[in-house]
Amino acid sequence: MSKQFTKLAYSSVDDMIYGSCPNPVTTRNGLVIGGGEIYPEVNFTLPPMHITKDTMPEVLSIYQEMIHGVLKKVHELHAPGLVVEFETLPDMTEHPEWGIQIHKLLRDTMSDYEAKYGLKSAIRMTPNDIREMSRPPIMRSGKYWEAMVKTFEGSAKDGADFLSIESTGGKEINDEAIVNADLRTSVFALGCLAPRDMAWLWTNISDIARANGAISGGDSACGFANTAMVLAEQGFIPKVYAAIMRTITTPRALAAIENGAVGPSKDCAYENIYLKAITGTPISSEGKTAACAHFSPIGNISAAVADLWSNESVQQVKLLSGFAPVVSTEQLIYDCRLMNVATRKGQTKLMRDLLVESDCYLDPQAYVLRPDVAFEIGKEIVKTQDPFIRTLNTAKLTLDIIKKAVDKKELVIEERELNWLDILESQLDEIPEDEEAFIAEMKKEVDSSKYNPSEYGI
Amino acid sequence: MSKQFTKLAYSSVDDMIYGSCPNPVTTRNGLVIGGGEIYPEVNFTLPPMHITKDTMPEVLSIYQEMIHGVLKKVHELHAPGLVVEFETLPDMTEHPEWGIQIHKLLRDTMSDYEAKYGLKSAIRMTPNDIREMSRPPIMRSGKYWEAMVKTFEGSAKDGADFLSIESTGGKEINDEAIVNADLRTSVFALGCLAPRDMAWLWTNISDIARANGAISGGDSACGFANTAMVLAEQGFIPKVYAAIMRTITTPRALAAIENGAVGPSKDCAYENIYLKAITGTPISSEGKTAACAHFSPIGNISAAVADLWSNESVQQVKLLSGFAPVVSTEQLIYDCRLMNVATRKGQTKLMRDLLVESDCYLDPQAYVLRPDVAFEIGKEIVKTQDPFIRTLNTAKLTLDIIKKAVDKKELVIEERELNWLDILESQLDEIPEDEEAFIAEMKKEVDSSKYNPSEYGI
Amino acid sequence: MDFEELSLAVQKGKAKQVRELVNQGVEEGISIEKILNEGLIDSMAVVGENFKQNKIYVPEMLVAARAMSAGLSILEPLLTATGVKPIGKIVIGTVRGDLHDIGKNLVAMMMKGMGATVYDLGIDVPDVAFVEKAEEVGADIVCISALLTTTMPAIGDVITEFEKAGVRNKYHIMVGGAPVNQAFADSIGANKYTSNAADAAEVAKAYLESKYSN
Amino acid sequence: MDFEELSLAVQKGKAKQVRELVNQGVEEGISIEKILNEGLIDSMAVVGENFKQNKIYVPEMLVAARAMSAGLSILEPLLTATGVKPIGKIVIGTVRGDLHDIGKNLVAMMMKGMGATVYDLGIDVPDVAFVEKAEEVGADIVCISALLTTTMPAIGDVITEFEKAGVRNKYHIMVGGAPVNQAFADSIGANKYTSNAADAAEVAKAYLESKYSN
Ligand code: B12
Ligand code: B12
Ligand code: SF4
Ligand code: SF4
Ligand SMILES: [Zn+2]
Ligand SMILES: [Zn+2]
Ligand SMILES: [Zn+2]
Repeated sequence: MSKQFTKLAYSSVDDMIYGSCPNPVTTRNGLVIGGGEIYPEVNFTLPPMHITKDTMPEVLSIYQEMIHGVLKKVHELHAPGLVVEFETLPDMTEHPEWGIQIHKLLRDTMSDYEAKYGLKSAIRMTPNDIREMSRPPIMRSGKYWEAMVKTFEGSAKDGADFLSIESTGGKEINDEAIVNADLRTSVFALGCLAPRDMAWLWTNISDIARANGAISGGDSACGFANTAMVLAEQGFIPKVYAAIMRTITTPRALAAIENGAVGPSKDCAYENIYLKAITGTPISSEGKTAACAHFSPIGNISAAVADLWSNESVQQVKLLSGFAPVVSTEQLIYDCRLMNVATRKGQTKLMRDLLVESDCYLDPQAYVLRPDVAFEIGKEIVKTQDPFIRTLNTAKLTLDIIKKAVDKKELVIEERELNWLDILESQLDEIPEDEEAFIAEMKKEVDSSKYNPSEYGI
Repeated sequence: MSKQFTKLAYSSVDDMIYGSCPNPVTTRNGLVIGGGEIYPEVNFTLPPMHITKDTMPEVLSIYQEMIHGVLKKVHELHAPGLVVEFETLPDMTEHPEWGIQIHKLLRDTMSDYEAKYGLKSAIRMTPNDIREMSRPPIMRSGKYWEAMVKTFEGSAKDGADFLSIESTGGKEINDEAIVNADLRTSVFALGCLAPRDMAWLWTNISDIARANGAISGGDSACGFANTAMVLAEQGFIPKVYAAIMRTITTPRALAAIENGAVGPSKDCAYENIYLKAITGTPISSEGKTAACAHFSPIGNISAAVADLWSNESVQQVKLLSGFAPVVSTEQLIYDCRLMNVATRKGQTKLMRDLLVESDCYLDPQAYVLRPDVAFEIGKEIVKTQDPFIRTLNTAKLTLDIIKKAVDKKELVIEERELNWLDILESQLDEIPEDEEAFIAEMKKEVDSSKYNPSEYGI
Repeated sequence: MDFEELSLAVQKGKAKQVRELVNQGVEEGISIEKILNEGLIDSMAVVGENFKQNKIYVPEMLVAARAMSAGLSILEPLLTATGVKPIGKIVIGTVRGDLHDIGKNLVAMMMKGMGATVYDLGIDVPDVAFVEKAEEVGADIVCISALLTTTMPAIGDVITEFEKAGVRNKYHIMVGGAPVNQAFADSIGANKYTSNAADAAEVAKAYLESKYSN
Repeated sequence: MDFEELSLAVQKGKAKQVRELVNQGVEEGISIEKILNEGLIDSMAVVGENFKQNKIYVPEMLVAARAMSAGLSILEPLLTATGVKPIGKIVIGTVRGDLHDIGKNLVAMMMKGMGATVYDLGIDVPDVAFVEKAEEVGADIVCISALLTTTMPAIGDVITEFEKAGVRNKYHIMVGGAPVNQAFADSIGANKYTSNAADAAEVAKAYLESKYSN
């Protein structure tokens, strides 16, 4: 562990705003993330198609079309900066040469636009975590991990600015927990397994970044907390469970920063707000303008302290005006413009608070993203360095915060949610405060064909 | 002419804000447009398909799917109100029974949701103007006009709240003018032909509304000014020409309000800002969140004084999260939430000004939408009641405003635009200040196979 | 045995009580079919309805499903013995290259809830494995799920495997998953598409009923 | 005659001057083909290039096109007399039910600019009219435009008309308009799709050149 966090990065919650942070990150070409302005982060993906050797020329031509469309729009609308995220699809990571080739195409085109029009942009390279293609997942070796390393290295050599991933350590047992709203298993996955994997993983990614001139970006617990959010949105599981899932991904997320990542953290990681409060790194976020990728109850509040503002992902399909990635780009640019103008007029804090007020009373998942709540949770987390205790205490505190808000009638939740406040509380009460004891219990409870404890060193 | 406007509806530009206006409009079920809050206006259309007798069941089921998706989202996100626009496609107006049937499906479903969840919504019925299907168009009689009347009447009887149209009088000669950036012909189309058609048309629509309990909504010069904007966006014609096209549609637009319309005026009519300044009626608008339908340089400023906020139109196609109309709905709701929260915090004026500042210095088409510019233009317009003189003077004033802004370096325009400031000025200088003389000149100049002067009473 | 009690026990997910009540019913000589249909399946239908009406969540439904299974495990040997057929056999899986299974699992669960025997092939299933399993168990319905736009085309490939094997018409093929829509389903010649698990179960039930009604 | 002067006159849209220079060239005995290709068409190509590079707007291009036409009208009778063929014949129109023509007109204009003879059927064109005109004039290329998602399928219907008439393979069919994309173009069996008028003209030129190169 290279860093430890024992206190928050801010002394006052008023200072935590969008577009700037205590530890901004600067790319090779001088784009500063978290240095005062919020920039769009655009992500795009293929329309329905197979990816094979034979279709690779078509794949490349679609990516070419997409990046040109996006950069042209950015230029036309005079946006001051841009981050493009390239998140690979599984086939592209399994065949590292494909992912690397697509990354190079994007990176080079971006450089061309910079040379021609002075358009400053940076690329985030996000190979997907294919370690789970083995079942149970093999986390620290094997062909999948090797392919991932190749992808990271190859793209970093070609000039990738930020290396990122949405890593999945612990997810193999959390998937089933989610549909059962089984907080006990989620605490095991997020408090015991995930931080161990993250520490190992981010030490490796940071080494690769250092060796190749790239920046060690950040992770996202999307496969945990966003999956829960999507299921809650469809009415499948309680929102209060999804809200707790959000906050308890933070100790896991911290492991990246503790082991070399410096940001910007990933867009879909709404736990970023706690991360920013604790570490002061720049973060990416997404909300209403990512509705093309997933609906959410946090469309505005998610922008409140963001340093990059993303659309998450959209396919190359034609809308009435043009292709969807260009549509997203235009929308993100205007969102950022409004926020940056507020900053120029000295109104960042006010704009932040309006974004917060917009959503925070309507859904527990929004409520826990309030900056003051983030501070409260952050303070709890930095009290100890033990990820498991951090996770457990965060869960308890979050439940408490939600209950109080409901009692105060500040937060309205559905009838059928109320019941779950008690169910979740008793789930938490049954977890011992000693990690070793808990691990021992869970090793007995969890289906051992689903995961491999030794891959986590437990 | 039932009304005359000789002064602005506001004494101070500070009072002209979004979400409220001097003359709000209330629907049967008590939804107030312009009464303090801004609401989303959602519009959606078919994916690629033929509309025939045989496909009508499929058409209906797609509309059903769309309206359910939209209303479900509105309910989930606790939006306080909603307007749905149903803009017919040509086949549906040619066969009024189809348009009426679809409208009824939408209207009834909306009523169901109101009964079930208390979700207050209103529908805007916008038959498209098919009079131009005859070439040259027959404006005041014939089968096309009769089909339009049937559509208006039939849907009003079924409970349509607002009747609207994007009427096309004068467009038949303006289409060619646009690609030639021929301001002289545009002044003829918008100053001489269009207002005559509008006066006649809106007298008729307002009569139908009155007779059937509907509200006479408003028009849009979309076929003129938005066509110009889209062509300018593609780099085909100068933006300064498109900016002037915008302002000079106002006298035409006024003809609707002078002859019975009370608002809300149509979303894509960016001239609405001048209309609101002059008449105090509520208006709809669209910007960044309508990027799915057309790109624009006015993504935020267009919201500055809007009473409804629209997505213009989007097809029923699947994005990663769900169907595109639902995506639009979510985005609009969050946009409106933010603006309404600002209002609740007493910050409407500040938010308005941030929206304005966001865009106004980057494009002449945005610059002319500044509220202070709207006031200046509005004041010029109300000096006379003659639509032609209004149009000509507005053109001159707009050119002047843009030139001054460029001189002050407040507004940056492309190199190749500069030249056009002079070309357009000399075009205007050659227009006589006497309508009769001008009409006589233009009757000689304009290809008489393109339009029918007698349909305009000239 | 009190059918209402049994229904409540299923709904509340009380597996132990369900087991007891089913045993009691069998001993009392109530027909196996009646216990199955009016006892277990109808109770689960109530649960499904409550879920559709947003009264409960999936976890509650899963608990109920487990309770129902507990009862079913008592009936199954007896059903075979008395020659009563299950309402139908369903093979389900997520296509090759795709690891998403939450949606597929819900579909499987709902199908079990309506009384079908479900063979779940899991995720990342090779095209031909669908054919092999369907042939092996003599399935009625094959359900194919895909969540990625890049794996969606594999649904078509699975159907092609059925054609190649000359057994396409033996099976009712249902397809689904977030990126799938009716147009795509039509284009690959699937029999049915539904956008959610509840509808999927309903549609499957209707199909099985009409198939076995004569 | 000075070719550079002619080029500038075309570029600046000076129709009168273009006419004078072309006449002068003809009198001086410069070959008709050379005046056409190196004089008019190449000048228009410069205009097209300036447009592509965002140096000028469509109105400037239209003025140039009109100037070029003025010159062309002098050459045309001579071309026919000397047996020089125009570079190709193109039929263009907007499909039935669709009144959008701005994009189609630009395509037509650019095609004229590269020296083709263009037959513009206008808007709201019945399916069969495309076939009739193409057959009548012996076209090389047929260009079909549609701007509405509801009229886009009519492009396919037009192609079907060509098939029905048994003349599909005689023509290179190009399609376009905002809702059209490559996938749709492929699905209806069009020969080419391009997303804008400049590319359309380039692609058409390349096709005609390869067609007549032997
Ligand atoms: C959860 C999730 C994951 C989890 C999956 C966990 C699991 N065990 O399933 C994890 C984290 C592993 C994951 C990984 C990836 N994912 Co994912 N994931 C999601 C997410 C957030 C939710 C999916 C879900 O479970 N929904 C809830 C269920 C209940 O809904 P459902 O699956 O649609 O099922 C319902 C219906 O469709 C229907 N149904 C389903 N199957 C069937 C079958 C039949 C026969 C019928 C009739 C009906 C039916 O009934 C169900 C219940 O009503 C979606 C986002 C979204 N908004 O959907 C992205 C999403 C599907 N994932 C996406 C991506 C890109 C990925 C990754 C490639 C990411 C990456 N770069 O690494 C990997 C791919 C791994 C792989 N090889 O498959 C993208 C797909 C984009 C694209 N181009 O297609 C999505 C859309 C996210 C996004 N917005 O970008 N993902
Ligand atoms: C201008 C316009 C109009 C004008 C048309 C004027 C005219 N004379 O053409 C008017 C006002 C009449 C009009 C009417 C309608 N319109 Co209209 N219109 C537009 C608008 C704003 C711009 C179109 C345009 O001219 N673009 C500029 C040109 C240069 O681009 P282009 O046409 O795409 O052409 C380029 C390429 O596509 C290509 N190309 C074009 N054709 C071809 C052919 C070939 C062979 C090739 C290779 C290339 C090619 O080259 C061109 C140049 O680069 C679009 C919005 C938009 N963003 O596109 C809506 C739009 C097309 N219209 C729309 C609608 C709905 C209508 C109406 C139905 C509205 C109504 N409800 O009444 C009516 C329909 C009337 C009818 N029956 O056709 C919708 C279509 C939605 C849908 N479901 O399909 C759009 C997308 C607007 C929107 N966002 O909702 N419209
Ligand atoms: S759930 Fe969303 S963010 Fe997470 S891995 Fe899947 S697509 Fe990526
Ligand atoms: S140009 Fe836009 S707003 Fe105008 S008629 Fe066409 S679609 Fe409607
Ligand atoms: Zn993500
Ligand atoms: Zn993302
Ligand atoms: Zn509109």
